[in-house]
Amino acid sequence: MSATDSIETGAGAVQLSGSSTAFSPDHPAPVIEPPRTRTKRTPRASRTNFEMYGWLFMRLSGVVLVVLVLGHLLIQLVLDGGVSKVGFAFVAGRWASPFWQGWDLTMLWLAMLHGGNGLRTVINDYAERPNTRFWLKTLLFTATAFTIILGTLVIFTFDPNIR
Amino acid sequence: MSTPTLEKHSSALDAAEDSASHLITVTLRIRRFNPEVSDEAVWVDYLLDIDPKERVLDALHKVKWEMDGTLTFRRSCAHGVCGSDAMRINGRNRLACKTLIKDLNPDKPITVEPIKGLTVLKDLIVDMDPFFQAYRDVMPFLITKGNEPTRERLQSPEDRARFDDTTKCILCAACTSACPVFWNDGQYFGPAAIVNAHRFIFDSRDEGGEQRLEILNDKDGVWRCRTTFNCTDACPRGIEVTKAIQEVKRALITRRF
Amino acid sequence: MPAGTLYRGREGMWSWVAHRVTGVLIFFFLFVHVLDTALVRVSPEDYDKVVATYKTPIVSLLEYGLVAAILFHALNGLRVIAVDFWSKGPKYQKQMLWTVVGLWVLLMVGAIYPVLGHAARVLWGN
Amino acid sequence: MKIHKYDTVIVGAGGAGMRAAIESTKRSRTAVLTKLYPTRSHTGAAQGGMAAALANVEDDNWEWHTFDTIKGGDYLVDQDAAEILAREAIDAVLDLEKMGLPFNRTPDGTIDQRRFGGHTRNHGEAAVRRACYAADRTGHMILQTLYQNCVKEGVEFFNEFYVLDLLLAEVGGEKRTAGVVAYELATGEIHVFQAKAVIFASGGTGKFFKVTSNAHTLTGDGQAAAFRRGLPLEDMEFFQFHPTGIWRMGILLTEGARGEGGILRNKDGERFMEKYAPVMKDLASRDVVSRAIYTEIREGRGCGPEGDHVYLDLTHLPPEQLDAKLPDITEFARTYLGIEPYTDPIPIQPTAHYAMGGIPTNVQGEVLSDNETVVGGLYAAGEVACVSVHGANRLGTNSLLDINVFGKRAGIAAAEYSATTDYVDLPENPASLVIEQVEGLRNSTGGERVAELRSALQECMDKNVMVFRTEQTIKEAVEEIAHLRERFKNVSVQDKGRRFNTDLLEAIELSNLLDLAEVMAVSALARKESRGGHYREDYPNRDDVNFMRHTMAYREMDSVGNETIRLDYKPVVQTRYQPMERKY
Ligand SMILES: Cc1cc2nc3c(=O)[nH]c(=O)nc-3n(C[C@H](O)[C@H](O)[C@H](O)COP(=O)(O)OP(=O)(O)OC[C@H]3O[C@@H](n4cnc5c(N)ncnc54)[C@H](O)[C@@H]3O)c2cc1C
Ligand code: HEM
Ligand code: SF4
Ligand code: F3S
Ligand code: FES
Repeated sequence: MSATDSIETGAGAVQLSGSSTAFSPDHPAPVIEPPRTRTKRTPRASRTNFEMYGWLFMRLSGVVLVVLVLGHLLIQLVLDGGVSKVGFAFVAGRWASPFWQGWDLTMLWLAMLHGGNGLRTVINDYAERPNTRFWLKTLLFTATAFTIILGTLVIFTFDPNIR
Repeated sequence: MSTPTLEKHSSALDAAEDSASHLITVTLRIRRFNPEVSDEAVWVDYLLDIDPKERVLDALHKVKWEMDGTLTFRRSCAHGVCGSDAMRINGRNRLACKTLIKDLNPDKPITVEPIKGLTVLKDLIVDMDPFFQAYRDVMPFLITKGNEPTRERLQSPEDRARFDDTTKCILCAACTSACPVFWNDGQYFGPAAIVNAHRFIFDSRDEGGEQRLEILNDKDGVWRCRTTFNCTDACPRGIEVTKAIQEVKRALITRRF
Repeated sequence: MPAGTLYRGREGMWSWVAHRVTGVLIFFFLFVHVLDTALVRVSPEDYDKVVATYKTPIVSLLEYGLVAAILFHALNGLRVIAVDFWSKGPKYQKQMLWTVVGLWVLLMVGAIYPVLGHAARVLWGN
Repeated sequence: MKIHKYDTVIVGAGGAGMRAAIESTKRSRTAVLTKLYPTRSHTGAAQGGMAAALANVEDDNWEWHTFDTIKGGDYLVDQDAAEILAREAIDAVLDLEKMGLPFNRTPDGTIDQRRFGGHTRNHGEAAVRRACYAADRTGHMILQTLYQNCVKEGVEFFNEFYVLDLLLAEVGGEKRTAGVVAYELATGEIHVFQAKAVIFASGGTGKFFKVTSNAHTLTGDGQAAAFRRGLPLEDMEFFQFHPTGIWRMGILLTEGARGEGGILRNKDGERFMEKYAPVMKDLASRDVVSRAIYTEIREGRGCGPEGDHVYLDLTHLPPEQLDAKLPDITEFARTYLGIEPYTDPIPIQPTAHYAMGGIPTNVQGEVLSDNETVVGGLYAAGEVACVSVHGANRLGTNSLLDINVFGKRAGIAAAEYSATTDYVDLPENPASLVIEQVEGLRNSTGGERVAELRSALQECMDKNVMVFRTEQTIKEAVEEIAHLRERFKNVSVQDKGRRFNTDLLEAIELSNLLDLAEVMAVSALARKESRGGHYREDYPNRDDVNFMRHTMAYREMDSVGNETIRLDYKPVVQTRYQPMERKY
């Protein structure tokens, strides 16, 4: 909060002209601008359903993730011994089954795509300049793609006999 | 017909008819900005005596008329139907003419500042052009095909009721400027434009729904809404804004409206 | 933009803020989590070493926080979906939010023992 | 200073201005100047309805509507104009419906209609359902629908431009319009709009009263500008006081509330209107009801500790009906009085509502410079104008009708006029008067404050020229106004800036109000009879022999250079209906 001036009841006229600052009717200060404004020149986006599918995907993946993620947490943290049981052997035991492979793979993909798309929204909301937007999104895309690919490889190429 | 109510006066009526004025002292803390004087916005406190049954607009008038004529704000009707005086009072968007002093906490300073997300031009006045531009962009007018009927187009009371809520909009911008998405990205159409598109999309007489939906399918359209309900909370006309937005989203998915 | 006051949103706005913050948190956790799990491809020893650090009390506390974030995000996500697809959703959004918060508190209390129990045992013995 | 050139310039973007703009934009290059964003205009505050003899729900025809209008106006109505109003009403409503206006509907899907004060079947037999409505937001819907169609037609608006002067020129002995001068609020810049045709649609003057349903911005700028340029103002003594304003605030509670069955009661719970209007009761015309209320109050039957108001009782109506038909006004009662209209009666008092008088026009909307001469290219429509369809008292729902019928007529006539004529040369220094006024105020160092003078004026008007008037009260008003005008010379403003200087504009608005209040008082003083909204206790009867004529007030300079008001009179146009005693 900036300085607070105080004027009491009946403090009389406050003449704002002839102030000591460099501003005057002929040299007004710049008005306070919002980050970006919509003008007649604002380009129209191309008409695709991308945003709609993205939005739908967030809800569908969300519902599936509830089962996958909460199930995952339950197993990892609560059932037989909680986190203390986790170790290489535990992982090896789980990924021996294609069911758990499939579970984790789906979870990985859905969560990353869901989270990645969610972060895209966040970037759209807060990154003000188109440039910043672009670079942040590129970064996000790379990180997401990298994580998904890495995770997928790990699940499929996992070798319980690596030792 | 007899009126049982007139005998037993309710306490609310007694209070309403109490003509004695009970002045209390309140501090109005107003965010002032005048680019002719300074490039910085400052908070200024005004101490005034006022009847708590009066509106914040009356308090602003008291300041302007009795203390500081340079205070600048928009207003016209003074009873919540013209949409001129949306501003942020104690941190929330409201119409100054529909907010009574007694409904705020008069012990603490009442803060008054311009609505967010639109350029502040002076004191409480913001640039409304981007707001109206978004409104115009959704084609807010009846679109029909074929010959005009000689008399009125028929519409059943049920069909009329379908879009009643969104016809109440007074374009005050309280909703749009309460929307966190809009604060950060003025490109977003904002709830008010969607409300006005809804008003026509769900009007049984209108045939431009597809086009309007297409416009709102845009990357700056309805999908940016994050259901924060600030718009619904802010709307002085009690429009269920978020509900209207959700109805437009569903209409886009199902293409049924 | 010059300082103004914080917008005093109500339940809807603050639940969204929480949803967004938790979503972003979970995303970054997931990123790290995939990286550490990838260690199983590199060497079991390293993997076990990293996982062992997960078993320290401090990380358990963080884990509890993570569970809190995921649970809130998941429950509130379901609320958002209800607002989106149920025609009465917008009307009952506040009630649904308080239900979400209630459920969340219950579940978090329930999660104290399973998640923090291990840490407690490490710290104070059985 | 900037100069713009348009075929047609419309001043005001309320119902009348935008209805005109829709027609005129199709036919000529048109600019609409408005001191408010169009959707902020006070047409949006209108609640009850818009009259048209559609006969959707009951037998009705436009001739009965004509009769009601003439009788409602206490026979001071120009009957040719009233016929046009009632006849074109039907199309005006249908036009709006086709533009998209969401009227309430009957079960068959046609436009629903309801009762309203003074509208009757078969020349006064019983109340008729003639008002087309959209809940209690009819004006809001009209304003929005017209704005929507302006968007559709691509009407060019200049928002927050205050028109402060009208430019006239003499061409070959004929008075013609050269344009208008406007002040841009955002920058303080002066703009001259050269135009072949100008339509004034700048609304009413209610702000010279304290208790009023009118917006802060209804300050009669249009009337004042025309008057200053030597054009007459017609019937300014006739002002309507609406019976049901929220006590002390003046916020309107529509007559539709009584149309739906609401009842006025005094402190004994008595339905007092039965005494004053045995047939129409609470739905008698507004002047009658307002006087009845004040009579009750004066005779000690008012409600509340001070006995200074009466009740509008809706408690016997089912809550569903209130929610469906009167949602806004019930909310006003909750918001501003904190009472629940389902269970409590609402404290009300008459509120200054509508200016029957204004800039005289003929039925094409052409402005007159005397009893018959037309000013080339100058038009007026809506509350600013006096066609005269409202005579001495406007019927409820006839104004929304007026702005649509005569707005449309003026729009077409002006555009056609500008298509067939050339520009008139601008006078030298076209903006000199405005610059003088603006700079004078900006540089004044006098000690008088606008707000103080304005409240003094409002107090004086409420006290002296409201529902009841006498020679003595009006004289007091005339003196007080003259005194205030003198004090106004010493007025100064605190805000000396250019940007959004509303302080300065409030001063200009006050000067307009002072001018118009004076015209009103002087006109009222001379009318020694009672008719419609003008009630003289010292002359309680209508006097058709001496006063069946319109007042025409002119601003003139006397021999020593002082401004004076000269009164003249104009005959009333009578076609079919002979004046009768007015009973409800
Ligand atoms: C509360 C209320 C309820 C009413 N209810 C009804 C009803 O139910 N039925 C009915 O028939 N009538 C009703 N009336 C009357 C009717 O609404 C008005 O008479 C009518 O709307 C006036 O319309 P208008 O277009 O002439 O003026 P307005 O709508 O007042 O518009 C005036 C326009 O002129 C502009 N303007 C003014 N001065 C200047 C200037 N100097 N420079 C540039 N622009 C200027 C303003 O910006 C505005 O756009 C009601 C009136 C009120 C106050
Ligand atoms: C557990 C089940 C989950 C459900 C039910 C769920 C649901 C949702 C929903 C419905 C949204 C959209 C919100 C909106 O449009 O306003 C969303 C957004 C988001 N989610 Fe999830 N989600 C879940 C898990 C996850 C996970 C695991 C992550 C991280 C990888 C995540 C990260 C995000 C992010 C970053 C957003 C964007 C937030 C925003 O835009 O405000 N979510 N979630
Ligand atoms: S929807 Fe409500 S808040 Fe938004 S502009 Fe319309 S009236 Fe104002
Ligand atoms: S405030 Fe904004 S995010 Fe949606 S619910 Fe309203 S538009
Ligand atoms: S002044 Fe009209 S809405 Fe507040």
